[in-house]
Amino acid sequence: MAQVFDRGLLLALKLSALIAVALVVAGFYLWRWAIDWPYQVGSPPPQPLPFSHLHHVGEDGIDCRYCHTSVETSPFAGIPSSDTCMSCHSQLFREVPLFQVLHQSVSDGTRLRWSAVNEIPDFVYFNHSAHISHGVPCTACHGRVDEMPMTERAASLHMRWCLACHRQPAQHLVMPAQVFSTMAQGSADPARQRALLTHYGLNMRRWLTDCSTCHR
Amino acid sequence: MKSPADIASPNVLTQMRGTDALTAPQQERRRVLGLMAASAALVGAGCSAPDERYLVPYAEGPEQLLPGVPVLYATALAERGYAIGALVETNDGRPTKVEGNPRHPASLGSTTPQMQASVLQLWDPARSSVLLNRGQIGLWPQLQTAIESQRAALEQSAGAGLHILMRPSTSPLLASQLERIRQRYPRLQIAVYDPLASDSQPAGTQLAFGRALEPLYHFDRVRVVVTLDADFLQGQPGSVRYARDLISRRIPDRGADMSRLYAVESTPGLIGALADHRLSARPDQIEALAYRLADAFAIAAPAAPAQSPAARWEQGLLADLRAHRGACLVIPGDGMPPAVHALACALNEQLGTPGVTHAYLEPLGYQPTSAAGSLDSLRMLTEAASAGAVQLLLILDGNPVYDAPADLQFASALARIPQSLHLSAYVDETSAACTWHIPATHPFEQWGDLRAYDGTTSLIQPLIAPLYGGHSAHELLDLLTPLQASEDHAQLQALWRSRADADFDQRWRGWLRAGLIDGTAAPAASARLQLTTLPAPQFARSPEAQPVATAPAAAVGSAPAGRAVQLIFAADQSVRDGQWSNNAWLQELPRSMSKLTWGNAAYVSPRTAAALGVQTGDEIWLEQNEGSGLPRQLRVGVWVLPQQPDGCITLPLGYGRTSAGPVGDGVGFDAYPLRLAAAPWYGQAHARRAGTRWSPALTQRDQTLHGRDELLPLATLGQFRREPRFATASEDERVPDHTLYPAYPYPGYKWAMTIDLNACIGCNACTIACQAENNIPVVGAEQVRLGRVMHWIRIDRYEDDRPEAVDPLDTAGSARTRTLFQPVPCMQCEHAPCEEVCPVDATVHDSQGLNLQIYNRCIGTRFCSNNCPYKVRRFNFLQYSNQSVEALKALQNPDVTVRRRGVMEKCTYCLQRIERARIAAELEHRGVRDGEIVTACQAVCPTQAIRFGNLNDPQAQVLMTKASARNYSLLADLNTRPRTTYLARVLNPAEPDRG
Amino acid sequence: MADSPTPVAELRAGDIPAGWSYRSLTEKITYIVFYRRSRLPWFTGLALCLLLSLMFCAAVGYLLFNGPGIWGIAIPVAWGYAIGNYVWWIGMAQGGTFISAVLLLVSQTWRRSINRSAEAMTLFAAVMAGLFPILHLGRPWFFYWLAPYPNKMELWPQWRSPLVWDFFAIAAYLLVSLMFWYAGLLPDLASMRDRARGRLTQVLFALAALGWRGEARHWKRHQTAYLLVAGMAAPLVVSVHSVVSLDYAIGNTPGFHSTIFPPYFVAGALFSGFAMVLTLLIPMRRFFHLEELITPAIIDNMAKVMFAVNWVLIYSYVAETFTNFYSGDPYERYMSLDRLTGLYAPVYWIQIFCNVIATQVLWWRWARRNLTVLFILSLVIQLGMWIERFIITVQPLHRDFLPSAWGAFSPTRWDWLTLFGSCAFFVLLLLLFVRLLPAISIHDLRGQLHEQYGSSAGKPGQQSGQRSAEQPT
Amino acid sequence: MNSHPEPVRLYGLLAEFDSADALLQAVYRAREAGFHRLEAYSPFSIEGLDEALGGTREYVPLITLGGGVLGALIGYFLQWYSATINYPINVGGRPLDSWPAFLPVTFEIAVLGAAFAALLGMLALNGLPRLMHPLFELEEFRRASSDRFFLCICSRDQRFDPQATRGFLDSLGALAVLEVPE
Repeated sequence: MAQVFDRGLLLALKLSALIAVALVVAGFYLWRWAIDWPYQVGSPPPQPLPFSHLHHVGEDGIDCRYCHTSVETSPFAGIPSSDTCMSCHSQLFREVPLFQVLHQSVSDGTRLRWSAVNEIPDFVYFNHSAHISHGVPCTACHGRVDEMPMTERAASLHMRWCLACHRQPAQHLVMPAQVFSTMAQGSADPARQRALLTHYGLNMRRWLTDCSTCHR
Repeated sequence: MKSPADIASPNVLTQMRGTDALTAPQQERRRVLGLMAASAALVGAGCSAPDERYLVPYAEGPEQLLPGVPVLYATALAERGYAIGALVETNDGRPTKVEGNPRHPASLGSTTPQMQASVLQLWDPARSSVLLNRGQIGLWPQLQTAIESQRAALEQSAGAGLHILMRPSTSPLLASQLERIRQRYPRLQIAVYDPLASDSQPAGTQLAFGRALEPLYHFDRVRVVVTLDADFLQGQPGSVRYARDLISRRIPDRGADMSRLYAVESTPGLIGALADHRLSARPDQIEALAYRLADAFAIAAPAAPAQSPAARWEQGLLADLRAHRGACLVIPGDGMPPAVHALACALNEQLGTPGVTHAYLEPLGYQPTSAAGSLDSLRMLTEAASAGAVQLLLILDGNPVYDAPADLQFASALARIPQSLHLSAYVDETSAACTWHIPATHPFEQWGDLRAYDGTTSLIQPLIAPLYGGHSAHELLDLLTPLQASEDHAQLQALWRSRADADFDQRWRGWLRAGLIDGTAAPAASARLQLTTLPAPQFARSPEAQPVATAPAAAVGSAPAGRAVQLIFAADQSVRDGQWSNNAWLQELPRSMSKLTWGNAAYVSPRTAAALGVQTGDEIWLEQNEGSGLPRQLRVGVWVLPQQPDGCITLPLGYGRTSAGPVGDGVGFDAYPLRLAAAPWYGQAHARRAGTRWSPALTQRDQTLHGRDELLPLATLGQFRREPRFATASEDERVPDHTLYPAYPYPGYKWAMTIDLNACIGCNACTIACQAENNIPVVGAEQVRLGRVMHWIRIDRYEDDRPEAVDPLDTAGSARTRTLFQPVPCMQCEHAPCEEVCPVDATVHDSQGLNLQIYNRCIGTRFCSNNCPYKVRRFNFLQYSNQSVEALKALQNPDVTVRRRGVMEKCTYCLQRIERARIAAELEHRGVRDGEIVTACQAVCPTQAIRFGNLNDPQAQVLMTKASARNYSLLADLNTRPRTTYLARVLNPAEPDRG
Repeated sequence: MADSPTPVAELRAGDIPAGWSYRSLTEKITYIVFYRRSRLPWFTGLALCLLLSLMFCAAVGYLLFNGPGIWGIAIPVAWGYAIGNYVWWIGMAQGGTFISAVLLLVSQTWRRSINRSAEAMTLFAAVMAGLFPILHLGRPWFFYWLAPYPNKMELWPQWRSPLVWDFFAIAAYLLVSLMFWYAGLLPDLASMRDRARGRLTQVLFALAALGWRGEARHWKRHQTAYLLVAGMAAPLVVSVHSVVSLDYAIGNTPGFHSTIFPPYFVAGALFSGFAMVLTLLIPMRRFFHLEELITPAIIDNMAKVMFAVNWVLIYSYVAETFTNFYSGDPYERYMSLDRLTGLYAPVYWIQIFCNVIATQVLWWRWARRNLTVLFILSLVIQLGMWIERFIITVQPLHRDFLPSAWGAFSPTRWDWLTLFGSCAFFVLLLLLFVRLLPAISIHDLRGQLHEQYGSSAGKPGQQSGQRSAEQPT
Repeated sequence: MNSHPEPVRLYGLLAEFDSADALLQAVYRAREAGFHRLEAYSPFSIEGLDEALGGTREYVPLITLGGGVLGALIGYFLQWYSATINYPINVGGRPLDSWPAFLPVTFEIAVLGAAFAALLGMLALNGLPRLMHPLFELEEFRRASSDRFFLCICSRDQRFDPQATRGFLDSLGALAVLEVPE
């Protein structure tokens, strides 16, 4: 008989073992990637109109609330209706063919279908007004939209990400005046952080990590 | 994904003009409607991989709308043609929930189960959506031309052959329209028919006062109430308010003397369960009792049969009435003959205080051509039709082919009418028999007005454009008299502008906002009692006078030959006369007295059942050959009910529909074929065992306490005065103070609830309100049979016979057990046993002390349900929530996650309402105030049995109720520390010795 | 055997009749795997099990597609067959480990010829047991949420839940049993390797044997490790079913909430486990002519142990019922009364017959040695124990605190299909096992032979010839 | 017997016996003769054989203990950390650190760790898996797993000398003496 195995066979065995391990690891990451779709950070989805926050916010300096009117008063920031756009574009860039969609929408009432950039599952109840009123700046979640030619997601929006802030809100908070500023930045100074927490009444914040805060 | 708001919102815009929301912000700012809220509710918990979504904003933004912020609109819904004020919650233009209108006298913030279910009716995909002409799809213009072509001829004949058949209505607009039409067609005949209407009531007042009047009661000013087969707690235009008033005098903690309630019933109902003294009697016995009462108080009436089956009971009653002259009321039932109603009027003039305890109003509803009453008007119509004298018939809502008395042969008469138009929300039995069917609008889709039981007028405003292209009665009538302004809105404004004085437009907005037109309550009619000769008792002569039980018992067991029984027809608690048959919420709402869903049953007393040789689950044949020649047969399922009088079989109406829709078709049996015009409420038949069986779909199988009295402590008023803490008397029923666990602090909010068992009348409103608010799915009869009903708050019913429970005056014995109700939602235990055993933290506590259920974390081990001593958790054993029908998705409350298959769910104290109020308060940098959060069950409860609030708020009402001596926790000795507690039931029977 | 000095029937438990040699033992046992031509019964059995197993898979597929609503469960009886089956299987699994581990620790040499198959049975039963808790979930695809792992939700298992304990208990038990089994198998795999003919089988066995050579120091360490793992497995036998019992005992439902449950469950487990080993050994012994290795004395011993445990179980029955009445708790009392007289009483009395009445034949030696009697009895016990688990799970739930919530449970065809399907799958695995691996520990028997006959044991020329009659020449 | 014309590097010489006692005797004799690099192969574990070979220090129990303790620590820490530090949640009013409830899992993980350590430790110390070994070259060695007992004197032993050692092994009454090529 001699040996059951020879060197070649052994090598083959070891190699196949290695490959198997590699496949498992690869598979795992593939799966992770798959369940994240379409929640990818930094990949702007195609839009009916090439709307640029970079231009409107960064260059023209239009305030968030001009279009997202209900952000302070309702759970939803609000997506501007076509006639909101027309308040400027009835005059500006009338003839640019790109705006055909918009004009048509206003004329015959066909609605624009924007791809949702920041989408959370239906069992998560996010409330814009609550965050705004507690000094969470737009930038904390949406990033520097004033630097985005095409709007893209700035944060993963995973529960872990939400929790990070709900557990330690201090370093993200800003004074009410700064909330809508594109430069808004939480302060690193502990004293100031404490002050902000007191100002927004977030000193006792066990409830921030209650399940009921986001799930109903 | 097509969003439901695509269906709804554009219409909202067109309709919203000119309307005002009760909560609409005053400043006019351009608002935008995002659809996230709409889509949010659609895909439920446990959705795996997220899919691409779109945000579809309006092309033209609507006014006054905040995305995701529900708006309440004030309107009114009809109960037997009378208004009950409602506030309808719309989310992004989709009506999703009905609340009562606190300012409306008939509502005071509460509603009936039917009003809750009306939202489902609105979205019901089975609603008729096309106009039919002889079964072919037709168009409105075609109909117009068809009528046009007739109009000339009609005007020539001054409207001879033109008939209108309608349900009772108190709408001033409709009345004015009809009058206008009558002027044009003087010979127009109008019939008003409602299968549940009582003709005895107007006839009775006719006898008593010389003209038809409508009684109005003030139960909050009454010490002794006597009902003669009258269950005024449900199904009446004033029921909701009456319940509130009655209960306001029955809370022992309050200083005022507790009122006492005597109920005489031929069919066990809510009033009997509530009564301190209850007597079950056959209709003829009740009638006789009425005569004896009249006798006792010297009212001219033919001598009644002297012998009384319950002499002691009657003496007790008489004694009480004498003792409280001036503060008593006698309420006659719809089915009682006119004489009894007249006697009641006479008695109330003596025992009550006119103007204080009760009043009479001129009739509020539209009066048919023949003042004789609704049944007569229908009879006249039928005769005219079968005589070929009817050319054109307009049926404005209603289903006479199905619900007209059998012996009228309405269907065959209808067939002889060349042109018949039927306006109805569904293509029902009548639609099929008419030449035209016109889809009707839902009350939420049209303008209109209605008057309440006390005459107060409410405006009805549309909350959404017709979903299924329906038309209103006003539109249809306009075909007969074309006007310039033929649009409802304009007509309504025209009418009320004429009646209002200066600055109409501002008042108009005020009325819409308030939901009623103030100062329209009807003045009390000046009625002088002119009681002349009364007819002799009507039933006394009926052969069934002698009870079945006394018949030879030989027949027991062996299939008995036809045995004479008395039939009692009653509206079904849920589907009423059948107009709610296709409403799944109502179908699955357990009937209070039997916990039966999805169908009706013949209620039979134990002795009669024994005599017939049947028991619950068996079927019997009912045979009838009175009235018209041909014998009618009906096979019905038996339900044995202890309180049912012997020899009487109660048949709930409204079932056995053949053309109700996918939900209602073929459910239960149709009792109308046995209902005769001569005796619409109490018929006769011969009953015999069928030998077949039926399987009831029950939500509660075992309805006895098995001696576990501690679940429902009970005391008479006397005992309560002697020992206020009777509910927590015995040591082991107190909450143990000792515990191994360190107490969790709840510094912020600390929500809690109390349920007053003295106030609960078991009307089921809370159950269905909860269903509407929390997107609770319907599971269907089969799943209910398996025990998988999903209601988050159920009303337990128990038959109890402990000494405190039974009526001390009733010696009859047969019906001495008392029916007890106990609403059971999640107890929100502080030491929740369910949480401890959940392996994945899917049910945990939050810092407000709420026992949460996190649907998207639940993996469905069902361990929590096993470990819940109250068994209030509900599990989605299959995919129950409807994910396919867009209309049903649009119905969902976007603030509540729709649960998928395999997930546990339960009451969360309406968490979504708590969070909404909390955030609203935080936006104003303040705390939530007491009363800002009202749970769905609390809001709907007619008697305010449910209180909810923050235990850390010294002002909270719930603190006061918790402080009551009657406060106790269910299964306290398990030391689960429930946040929901009960206030024990206290009865107020007359001490028998006091005679 | 006529020519053997002491007839097999009189042998001490664990002794091997004279005349066996190391070689003949090895050949006898490896023969079953390598040379023995599969007979019709085996094939028909395999086919039958395969068919039923396929139906099992179909039932599971239907379940995953529609949800647990296809079963008879509802509120209040939210646990039904799935959990009953689970407890039944995991209980069965106890027996094997008890035999091989505990008997090893107390140096009962008669375990040597039965421990291998007992352990295999344990493994397969544990696999079946592990299946049901997952299947019974409302959303089975999330079962891994019971395991602690870093995740995007930053959530962990709820460690206070007995179900989590269960999850770990079963996992640990399954793995430890597997290791224990493999450790014992290792030297025999070497024997297989060295006797394999086909290249493929040889390679496979060689791989499995890890190059075991039987060097003295290896043997030493192997024995130590084996003993230690046995030491680990022994407490597991007790802990696993105690934990299972806590799934009930932690709950507050009358009939669940009982402190006697852990010992009660362990007793039941061993009882059913031994019964299962008997159900397995008796046919195997006959079918593969192992009468001389699995001697009546061994069977007798097993029956005795089983009977002893049975009495612990009977005591538990009595104690439980007594405490329920003695407690004075009306709910407990009502539950017990309902068990004796209520809806499920007939089923309960069948259980009593199977687990209390029927087993009394074991008082008699003839019964303990009569294989037919034992075999039938073991089956009766399986039935009885399954019913016990059914009653424990369903009956208390259907009559708990609030009468308004009372309901009943009645199984659907899918309940039955999953039950029988799992049994078939279990037997399928066993059938494959006996044809693929040495069903008896060869090296242990060699050791036995050595202890019995010393140096004469291995000598050639002994009657080994006729002993290994079936070996091809 | 395989006798090669040209000398090959030997792993050692292998003596074949037919009983455990014979092997045991042979081992004693070889030790007396001063051989140290001895290997004895048997189809089952023989009492005292490894002592005869000079014995080895027992590490397996220590390793097992280590595995158990480690498992227990990890197990409890995992629960304590996740339940009290990482995400403290009020579950039914129970204390965050419900240590009694944490014991079962701790126990299970401890046992699991110990068992793993025992098995893997044993294999590691035995230098397994080793799929190729000079001994496997010999056809005769197959019987080492059935009914033959072998004593191998390795060529690494300083006293090893192909001729002398073979003579010595013959003198032990071996059934056969075989050369094990490297």
